Amino acid sequence: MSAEELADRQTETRTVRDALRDGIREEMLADDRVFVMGQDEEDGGSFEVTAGLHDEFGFDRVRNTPISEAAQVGAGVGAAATGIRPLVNLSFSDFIGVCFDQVMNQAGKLRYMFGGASNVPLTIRAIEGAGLNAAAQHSGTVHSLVAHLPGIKAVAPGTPAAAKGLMKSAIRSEDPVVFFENKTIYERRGPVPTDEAFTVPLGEATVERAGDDVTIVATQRLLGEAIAAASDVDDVSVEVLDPRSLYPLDTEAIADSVKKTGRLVVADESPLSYGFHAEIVTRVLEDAFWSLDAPVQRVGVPDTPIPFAPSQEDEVVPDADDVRRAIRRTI
Amino acid sequence: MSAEELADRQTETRTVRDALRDGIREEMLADDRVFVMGQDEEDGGSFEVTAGLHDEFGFDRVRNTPISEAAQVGAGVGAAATGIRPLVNLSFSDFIGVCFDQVMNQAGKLRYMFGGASNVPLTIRAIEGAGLNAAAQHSGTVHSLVAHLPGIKAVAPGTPAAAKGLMKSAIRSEDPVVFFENKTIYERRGPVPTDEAFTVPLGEATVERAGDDVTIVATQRLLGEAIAAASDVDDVSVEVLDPRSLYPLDTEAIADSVKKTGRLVVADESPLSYGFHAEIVTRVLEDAFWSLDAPVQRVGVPDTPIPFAPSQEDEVVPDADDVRRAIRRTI
Amino acid sequence: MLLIREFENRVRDRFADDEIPGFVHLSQGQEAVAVGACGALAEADYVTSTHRAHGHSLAKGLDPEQLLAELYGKEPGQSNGRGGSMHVADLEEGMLGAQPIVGASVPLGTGAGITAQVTGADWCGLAFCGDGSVAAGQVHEAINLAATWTLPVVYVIENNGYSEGMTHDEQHNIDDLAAMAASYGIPGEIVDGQDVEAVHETVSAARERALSGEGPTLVEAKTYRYRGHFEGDEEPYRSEAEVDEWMAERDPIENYVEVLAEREELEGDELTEMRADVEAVVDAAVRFARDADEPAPEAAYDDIFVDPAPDVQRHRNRMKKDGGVSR
Amino acid sequence: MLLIREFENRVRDRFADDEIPGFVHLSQGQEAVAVGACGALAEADYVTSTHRAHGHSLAKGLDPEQLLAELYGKEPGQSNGRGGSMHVADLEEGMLGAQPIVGASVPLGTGAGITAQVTGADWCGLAFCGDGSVAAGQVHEAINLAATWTLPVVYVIENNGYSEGMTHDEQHNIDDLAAMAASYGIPGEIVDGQDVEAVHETVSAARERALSGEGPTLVEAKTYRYRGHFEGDEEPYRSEAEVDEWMAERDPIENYVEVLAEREELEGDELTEMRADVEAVVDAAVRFARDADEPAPEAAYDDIFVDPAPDVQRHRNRMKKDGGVSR
Ligand SMILES: Cc1ncc(C[n+]2csc(CCOP(=O)(O)OP(=O)(O)O)c2C)c(N)n1
Ligand SMILES: Cc1ncc(C[n+]2csc(CCOP(=O)(O)OP(=O)(O)O)c2C)c(N)n1
Ligand SMILES: [Mg+2]
Ligand SMILES: [Mg+2]
Repeated sequence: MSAEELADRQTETRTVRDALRDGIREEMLADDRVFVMGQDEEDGGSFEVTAGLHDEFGFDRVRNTPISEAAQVGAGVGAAATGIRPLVNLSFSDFIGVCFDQVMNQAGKLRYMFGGASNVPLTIRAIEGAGLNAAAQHSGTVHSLVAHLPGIKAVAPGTPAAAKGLMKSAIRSEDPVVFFENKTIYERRGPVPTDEAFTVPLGEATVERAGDDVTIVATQRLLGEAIAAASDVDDVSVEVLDPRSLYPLDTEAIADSVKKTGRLVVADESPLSYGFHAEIVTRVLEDAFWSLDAPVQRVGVPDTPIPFAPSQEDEVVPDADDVRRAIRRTI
Repeated sequence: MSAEELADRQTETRTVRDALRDGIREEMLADDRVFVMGQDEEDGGSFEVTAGLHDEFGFDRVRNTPISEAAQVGAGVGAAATGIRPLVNLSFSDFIGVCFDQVMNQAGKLRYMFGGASNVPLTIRAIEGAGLNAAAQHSGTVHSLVAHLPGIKAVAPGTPAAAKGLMKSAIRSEDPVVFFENKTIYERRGPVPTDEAFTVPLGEATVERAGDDVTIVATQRLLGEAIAAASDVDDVSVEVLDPRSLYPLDTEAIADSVKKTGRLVVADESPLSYGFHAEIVTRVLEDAFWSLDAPVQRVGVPDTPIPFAPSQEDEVVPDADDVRRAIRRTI
Repeated sequence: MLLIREFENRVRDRFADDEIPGFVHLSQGQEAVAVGACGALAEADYVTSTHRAHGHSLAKGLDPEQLLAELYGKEPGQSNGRGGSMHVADLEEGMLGAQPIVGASVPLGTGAGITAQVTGADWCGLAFCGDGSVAAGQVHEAINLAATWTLPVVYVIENNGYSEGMTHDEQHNIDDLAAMAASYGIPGEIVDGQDVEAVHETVSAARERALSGEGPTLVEAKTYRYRGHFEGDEEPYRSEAEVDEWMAERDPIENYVEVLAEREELEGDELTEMRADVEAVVDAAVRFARDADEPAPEAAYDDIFVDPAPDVQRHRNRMKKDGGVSR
Repeated sequence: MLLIREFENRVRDRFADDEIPGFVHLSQGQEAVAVGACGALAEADYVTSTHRAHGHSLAKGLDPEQLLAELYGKEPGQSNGRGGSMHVADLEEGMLGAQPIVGASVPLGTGAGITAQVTGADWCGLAFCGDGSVAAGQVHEAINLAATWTLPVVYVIENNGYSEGMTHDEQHNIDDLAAMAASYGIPGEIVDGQDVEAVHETVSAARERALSGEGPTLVEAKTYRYRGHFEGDEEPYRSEAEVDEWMAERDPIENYVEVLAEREELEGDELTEMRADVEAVVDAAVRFARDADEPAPEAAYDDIFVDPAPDVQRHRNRMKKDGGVSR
């Protein structure tokens, strides 16, 4: 969260994991229509985000499902349309392929094609990212796919405060939201407002580090890498934004920053071609064409699946060095 | 096909549909490992592209499948890895969600994650596009999703010659290719080389109309709309390119054109956010930043699902008027 | 049944005359399944349907005028013209929606069952699906989930013998799809889909099970469609004689009229009056649909979200802008 | 079986010592299924496997050194270090690949069956899958397709009672998964997965059916895994006593040793020698894996395609470029 957003608020230090759990738990306490399901969810799911909730809320609110992502999401849509608010954990985001139809054609289109007859207050959690040597089918970053789907909102926070604030907004949203969590930042710590009324609206970016010469739009794990790179490059004043929401996208905040700096780096772990980066670049080009002083730079995965061997995973997965080089290339 | 490519070749006039069928049939005659499957495929599939092939080649080569896209593609991968060359018809491209895992995680990653142990010479046909009042689940253009997937090649031809030439290349390719056909241009006619050895390599764009002032990169149906708009705007000299392949993408041909014209319009029926357009824009920005004289313009669907009512479908689906306005906005 | 039959007669004719755009799939021949099953439900029960949804929609109580206006793509249509024949829903009438993605109706029905179970409601879900659809993975997953969680749902497979132009044997290796119930440890019932009372009875019992906490039931209704897969289908895959035989021997309406007559439950001109009533209703629906306004083109940007995303307006405004380079 | 047991002992220890990166799933306790089933196959037959693939891989003839080197992420590994424990394939040995996307092994096996059928080959496919996987839609679709086309495939469900930490009853509403065969009109066989000869016999018969054109068979092998779902699993979902009981009473190796001893088919020191041989093999494998080189980082850009796409190189070159603005 930006200093601005946190000013005047009481905060406590939380990890991303705890912040997510806090957000889910508060919403479950506030609204008994919130219903959690996923594989091994009763034990907290793959990365223990929901640990303890089954004990607290019981089987009627927190359930293990069979290995049936299509049914989880498809039935989630049906349940959402008929009156409850399902929070479906897909675990590794790579599994979204199995239920992509239900995300794309049901969750995303139901309201529209029925002329507004039904809302779909469904939240889907998906755990992304490389770095654990989990190889090609458990390390992907797939949020660019989902952000492209009409009728779906998508978020991918990089800080504990954004994680909690967006989780609460996602669960409260009457629209379907896919919530992307990066598995390597669950232990990332940061200040989170203690006020239970605190939320982060869908579609608002933050300036995580202010600067004048280059704008970096960085997501998830790469937000940390970008801030590290920015501190490294002490002859350049770098501004770092966390878009937080992928759709809706806060174009204005990003374009405003580039209007000031004239330079843009986009750092995101998606495969580069047809990915998140290109949309940011294009929006900036549309809104701040005359301000751009140098070619934009993309930092991402160069269209490879994620390899297993640590030596190779390090090679293709971008880090602070890649961001630093990208900053240099804009100057 | 560009005049250049067609020069010195004997051609005949064919529709896109016939050109596709010719390509498939020639490859089936040339290689008895080519195996065609899909729903109602024995009767030619949804738009009769493969009509007659079951009669000619029999059940061992052309088969109806159950309504099981995941099995069609998943088994297609398994069959491709073990020695035959499946051509799987998914019918409407909107159905790709049902088998997205098999495209993304199996077809796209098999070779890579097994260290090159197996090839996947699989071709998947998917029929895209709005314009038939088929509503939200039968009108989509989903090729931006597939072009983003590591390990998958994707093509989306706009002319009969490209349709035939790319179909032959796709079937011959040792890599998985998703072949996107726009359902509204099956009757589009054009010259196709009669030479059976004719193919179009994956990854080569063509200049379909030469010009000096503005570059339009246009796909599928919008290729025709772009050419129409170009002729309309007689005070501006418009160059129109058909990228033909989405991945690999012929960046050089596109960047070269923009280096000449300084202006870029991208016309494609994908939803705009995180779509095809943004990648073209970004590649051009990367390779021809200093040549750009005006903001780029995107022509696509403004992130709506496709509505049923003709009055509304016309509203959101771009046409020559939209391209014409976009050209004007660059001048 | 009379209403569905006559409604679809008009749809057939109006489509042939190019008054109705898009793709249309008629359910004629299958009326007893829709009426028998929906008749066994309460208003609060939710039904999910397929691309072949007119019968289910009317049987669940949707207004013929609104339904036909939807097929015409008109503003007062059931989905404000946004959906057409393949996408109608009316949550107040318990019609949770038609789903032309084959198989998708089934998880949606399971989802209704989840809501019913966790809220302790006294209603259930019923998912219609076709014989071809049960080859689809999501159908398997959704029924398995409902069985495992003992959800209050009834699954009704309308086995009309064909999936597009494909035959039963090209889709399955079993004769009776009800046998699939063995995978889920739930009852699998076979019922004559041409016998409206039999369907009603079977579905009533299944609903009873659902509401009393005994979980889902799989019902296979053996039936037949008279028209092609879609209007315009040339039907190379079956003989006219086959269709004629079903129409002559197994018509759900004719046979039920006979039954009622034998039982002396149809008096005097009752049938003639009913037919006249139905004619009047569908005539009115045609007039209504024809005369209705088209939806405003700009309404195409509504209803994507409850809380609109600025991105849609952004793209729209940029696309529609005339004129020169903005600086 | 001895080799698998000992190989995985080393994997367990080397993983605990942080020598092996990533996620590792051991199959100890299930050795008789892998060995019985693969032993019933010819070299030309193709096997597809899951995230729990070491047993199947070794039983199908993969080299322990290459396999272990793969787990270490080393260059001479089975997949050149690209795949790790969850992604090994060796088409020459008929190992078509491990697939940790649950269920994905099954359509791949069906695909092998298609190739076999349309090329008139004299081999078949065999797909291993877990008890949890059969809830997944793609498993249903793939078996239905094979049944409908009478493909030469054998499906072996290793029912070890758990899916991650979830129990059988949380996944299914039936006791015996072999009952699912009723959906496909194919034989469903239950076999004691701790009895290697029984598995061998059942799979041999299924293979026979497949090759003689009678289509697929569904085999459910009842078994048990000794280790957690993955190495590091705290196993809150079951008791130590349960594990101990299986190890004491139902161990596939111990019991088979007893059977052989009773039959006097194990002479003198034969077993001791076999154990020593196996020790030597896995010791050598550990040495090989440890000493092997890491793959070159740049090799991460290979093998995405057979005909490389320029886009990968493009992005790579741009990302790695140092220095100022290019003009
Ligand atoms: C996922 C998916 N695959 C394919 C189709 C194309 N399709 C539409 S209807 C249909 C046949 C459905 O058969 P069945 O379930 O028996 O229903 P019926 O048409 O007989 O009512 C098919 C294959 C589709 N709409 N969705
Ligand atoms: C599509 C998909 N969903 C979920 C997972 C996570 N996952 C990995 S293994 C596993 C359990 C599989 O259980 P089972 O099929 O019984 O195999 P076992 O682990 O017992 O060998 C799960 C849920 C996955 N890998 N893929
Ligand atoms: Mg049918
Ligand atoms: Mg298991």
